[in-house]
Amino acid sequence: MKAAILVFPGSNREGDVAQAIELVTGRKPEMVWHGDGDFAKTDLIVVPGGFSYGDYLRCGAMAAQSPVMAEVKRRAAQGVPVLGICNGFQIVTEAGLLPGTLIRNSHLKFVCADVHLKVETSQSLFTNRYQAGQVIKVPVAHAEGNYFADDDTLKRLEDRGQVAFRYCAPDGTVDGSGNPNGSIRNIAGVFNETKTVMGLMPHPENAIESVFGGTDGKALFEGLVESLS
Amino acid sequence: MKARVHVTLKNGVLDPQGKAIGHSLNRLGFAEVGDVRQGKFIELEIAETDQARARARLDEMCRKLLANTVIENYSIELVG
Amino acid sequence: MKARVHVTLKNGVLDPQGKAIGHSLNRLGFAEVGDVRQGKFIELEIAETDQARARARLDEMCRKLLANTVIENYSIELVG
Amino acid sequence: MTVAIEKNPPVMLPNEPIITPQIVAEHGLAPDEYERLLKIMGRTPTMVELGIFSAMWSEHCSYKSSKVWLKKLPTSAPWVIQGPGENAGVIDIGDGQAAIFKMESHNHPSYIEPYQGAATGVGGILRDVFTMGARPVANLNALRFGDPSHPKTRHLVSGVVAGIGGYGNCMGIPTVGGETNFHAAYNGNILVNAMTVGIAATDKIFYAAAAGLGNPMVYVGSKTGRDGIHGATMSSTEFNEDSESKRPTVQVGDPFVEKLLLEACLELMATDAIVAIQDMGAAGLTSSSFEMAAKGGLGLEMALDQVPMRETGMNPYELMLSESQERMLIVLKPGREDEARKIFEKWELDFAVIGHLTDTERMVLSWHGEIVGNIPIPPLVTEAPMYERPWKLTPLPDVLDASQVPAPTDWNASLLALMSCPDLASKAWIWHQYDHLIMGNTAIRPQDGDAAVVRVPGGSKGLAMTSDCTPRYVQAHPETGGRQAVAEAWRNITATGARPLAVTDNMNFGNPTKPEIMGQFAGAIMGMAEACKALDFPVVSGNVSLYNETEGRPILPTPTIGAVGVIDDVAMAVGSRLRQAGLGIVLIGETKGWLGQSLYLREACGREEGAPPPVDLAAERRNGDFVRAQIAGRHVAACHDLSDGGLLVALAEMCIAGGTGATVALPKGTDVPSHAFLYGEDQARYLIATGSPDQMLQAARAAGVPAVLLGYSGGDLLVVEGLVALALAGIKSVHEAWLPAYMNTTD
Ligand SMILES: Nc1ncnc2c1ncn2[C@@H]1O[C@H](COP(=O)(O)OP(=O)(O)O)[C@@H](O)[C@H]1O
Ligand SMILES: [Mg+2]
Repeated sequence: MKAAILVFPGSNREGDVAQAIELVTGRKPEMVWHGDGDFAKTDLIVVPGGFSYGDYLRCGAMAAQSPVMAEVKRRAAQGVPVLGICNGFQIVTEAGLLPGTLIRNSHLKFVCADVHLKVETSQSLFTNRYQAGQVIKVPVAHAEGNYFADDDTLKRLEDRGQVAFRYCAPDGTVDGSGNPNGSIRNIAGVFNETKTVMGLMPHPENAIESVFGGTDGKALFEGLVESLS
Repeated sequence: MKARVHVTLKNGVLDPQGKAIGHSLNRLGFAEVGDVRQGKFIELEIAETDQARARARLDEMCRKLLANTVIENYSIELVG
Repeated sequence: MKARVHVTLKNGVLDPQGKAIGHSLNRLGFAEVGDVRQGKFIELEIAETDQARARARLDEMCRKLLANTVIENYSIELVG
Repeated sequence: MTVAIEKNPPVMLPNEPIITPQIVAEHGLAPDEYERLLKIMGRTPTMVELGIFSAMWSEHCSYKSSKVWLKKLPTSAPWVIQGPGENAGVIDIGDGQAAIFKMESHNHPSYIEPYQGAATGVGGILRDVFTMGARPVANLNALRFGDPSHPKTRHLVSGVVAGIGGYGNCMGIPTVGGETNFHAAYNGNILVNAMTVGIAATDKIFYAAAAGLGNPMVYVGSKTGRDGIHGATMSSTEFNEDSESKRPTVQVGDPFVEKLLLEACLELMATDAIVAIQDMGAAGLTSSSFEMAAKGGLGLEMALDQVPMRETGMNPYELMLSESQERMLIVLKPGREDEARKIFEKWELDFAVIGHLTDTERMVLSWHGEIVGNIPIPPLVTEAPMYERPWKLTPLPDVLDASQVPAPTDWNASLLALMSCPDLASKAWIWHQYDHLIMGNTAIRPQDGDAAVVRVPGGSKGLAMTSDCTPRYVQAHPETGGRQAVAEAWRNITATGARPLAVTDNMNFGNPTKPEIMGQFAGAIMGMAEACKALDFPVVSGNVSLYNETEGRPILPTPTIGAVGVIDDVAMAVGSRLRQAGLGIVLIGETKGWLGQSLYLREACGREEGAPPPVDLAAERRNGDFVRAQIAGRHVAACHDLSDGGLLVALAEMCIAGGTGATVALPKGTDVPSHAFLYGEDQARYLIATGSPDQMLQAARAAGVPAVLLGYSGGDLLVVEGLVALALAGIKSVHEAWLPAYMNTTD
């Protein structure tokens, strides 16, 4: 699997996701600078976490307007898979590739902690190595990860199975106790209609090695390798 | 000239900051405070003398960057 | 009644947000944009009918919570 | 000293005030210091020159009260590459890699504006580390706040924590540890000490000493504004017309720009274009330019009109003294300007050639072609005031015998009260606001061990790091307190299995012109020096913050110790979480039941008295070396050093962190009263959970290390036979509830 990771001024988890992809695939992903309107053909585009443009104005807003995102939109339309993590999720929604938006955490504070996620479906490129209903543990680290969409959008998302992950308690119960940021319906990650674009706030790339917080994020990358090689 | 842009959340969109401010004010003893909404206020210097053109450009800036029209409204004011 | 509060950075205080917005607008082709400053805009519902009293209370709210007077100025507007 | 003949005396700027005694005083220069200045200059200085002397001779830049004492600290060891004197200390951690680290205070700014004060504190210490060529890999923060009931405390906690998180999180550097205390002595003067640890290749370390006649001096980063111009505020407003916008302001940090600056500097450092580099910290352009020139034994000519400016109407005085953030000064090799400029432009940062090196040993400043300042550099540095201030040592208080301290009437209640007191309650509310996981290298997270452990990128090695000080001990007896702070830091590193290597310090004290305060400083240094020597734990960097007083009331003397150690295989590091039933709980070290200055005495009895626990450095070393060897031998499942709150608190922390209970009993035959045994704060002790307790006791006996088996892990209760029986869930809930509950209330 050939992966490209976008780098914006202020990105800061690009190294984490590169390390994860390299560990799983044995292959170094290509790092693509935001100003590059074109980049080599790739099987997967990753928009990584961080504080692109300082997260000023609105998270992801300025990065979404960069030349490289125009190219990402073109490729996404052709079906090239796009994975947006954390700030990447914010950028991808600002760019209109995913529905909804991410607003300030309901408690207004930055939160870095392990959370539990319920996998909503295994029917996607990104989640095929998980089982539907499986509970995994991965960290979050954000101040603006509170997923919000209007009722119509939510209904569409739910009807079409576009919710990828929900925050839950360790036993899988989806309720307020496991929700770290106030996300509506505990939504932690969503797909586009064709499930070729996925965005999520948690960091599977920081759950790859047992000494450093567990391995529950590994299957996401393994699933991608399986689908895309 | 100078322009002022207000960006506010649309009705029905959750406003965690506004809610928290309202809450805090109530707890600080400002019981008279009801609903609170927080928006942004952006002041820009613009090298443009034509009012109509300035307004059109600002409108474009708002749609492209300053506001997220999925959840936000904006209004433009030209000064001086 | 309704009140509107504007909170803006004092002169001379660095405004990283404003700077980044200005930069971005320039990059997006809005070359006419010069200095940009970002502030907050807060709308409050207040259960108070007396204008003077409302203003005094709002002033207190600003000093206590809404503005950081070390680096920010505020202005109060009463509507309706 | 002879005054060199000045070829180019500076001109006065229009509206520049005449220097009066009042203006001199406003610049914080004592009359005799001004005399010294006149002698060096051989004439009356211009305003910008006065400002420069004032900044360079300030306590902060000159260390004039502390220097004589700091010299007493040991600073060398075979693994020390660079001791104090550079931007940060550098130690060799093997495999061609170096750890670069330092701690710095931002106390006063954080009290005025907690968010920005703390944020820019983090920004400053990060620059100190990456200016030497290191990529920062971890941050720590040591915080002291006033009494929780003081009306300002909550606001300060909230702003400081948000500011530290706001800056570090955006930079993408994990904040992995720290400490947080509350005491009324900090009501009017909080302490915010920030530490950064970075990694560099040993052959790619950058220093500040300028070299090469004619080489260009380059300014990079953010533009200069009127941020944080202090001291001379009043007088400076007089020499410019629009006074409203001239008001000196709080420094505001822009972590986004700092992130770009970090990447741009590291990119430039990967080439060989840099001769010297120095960040602009306190006293901005003044201290950075003087330090670079002085260290290189050269002169410097700078055209101040070339400095990138954020505001209109700025003058040379403001440019030299501004403390705008996110700026660096670089001496480039000749002809490399374009290459460097390209890199900084790519990162959308300012880049300007503002001067060049000369052989005059003078700092010549020009403004639109006219000379406005001309200062001989060596005397400004070597003739800087240096004080041997009178000092009076704090006498050792009487030892408080356990018999003078009542035992708890309700043991369960006493433990719950301690576990939920402000100093011992969980600080999770704080560190959850810090990204402690970014970079994917955090092996031991906050609260999971005595020190944080972070993998060194590119291998399996780990760095252990911690910050420690027990100010109430230092207050009671500075020598003991200084010794203890170093010993606890060493112990905390040891408890993870790592080898403690070196120390950075942050000396926070009151007004040094008072002999008692100077005595505290002297005493703490003597204690630290002794401990550092005995433990082979040199000091490689540090920072001094004096005058921490409000209305004559000083803070508790707080020599914060930041320490770094190394472990060869990060997977071998152990934490303090008790996660398994059936493990033996072994107490290492001797327990005499020392209750003087203990938290039990303060929290349960409302008394702050007695001598602090003595520190036996030979025992520290022996016990610590034993513990480290046991960890290396894979005999240790969990380990926790005993400090605040003593044995019972440490055990409770291990249990609730790991979710496993324990049942223990006091050793048979001990003549130490139960409350002194369980709550005493004797030093050089550890609790270890091990699957092979008998073997460990045997090994301890052979090594001459006191060790005793107290009981076993298991169940979901914490039981001390005959005294305590508590559900872990109950301890955990009070331990975790205090800080969030406190932060969620309003007065
Ligand atoms: N301000 C802070 N920032 C980050 N971590 C903190 C902070 N304050 C406390 N902690 C963490 O909480 C835990 C308990 O702190 P402390 O009681 O000082 O530990 P110890 O007694 O082992 O030195 C440690 O892991 C420490 O790193
Ligand atoms: Mg400690």
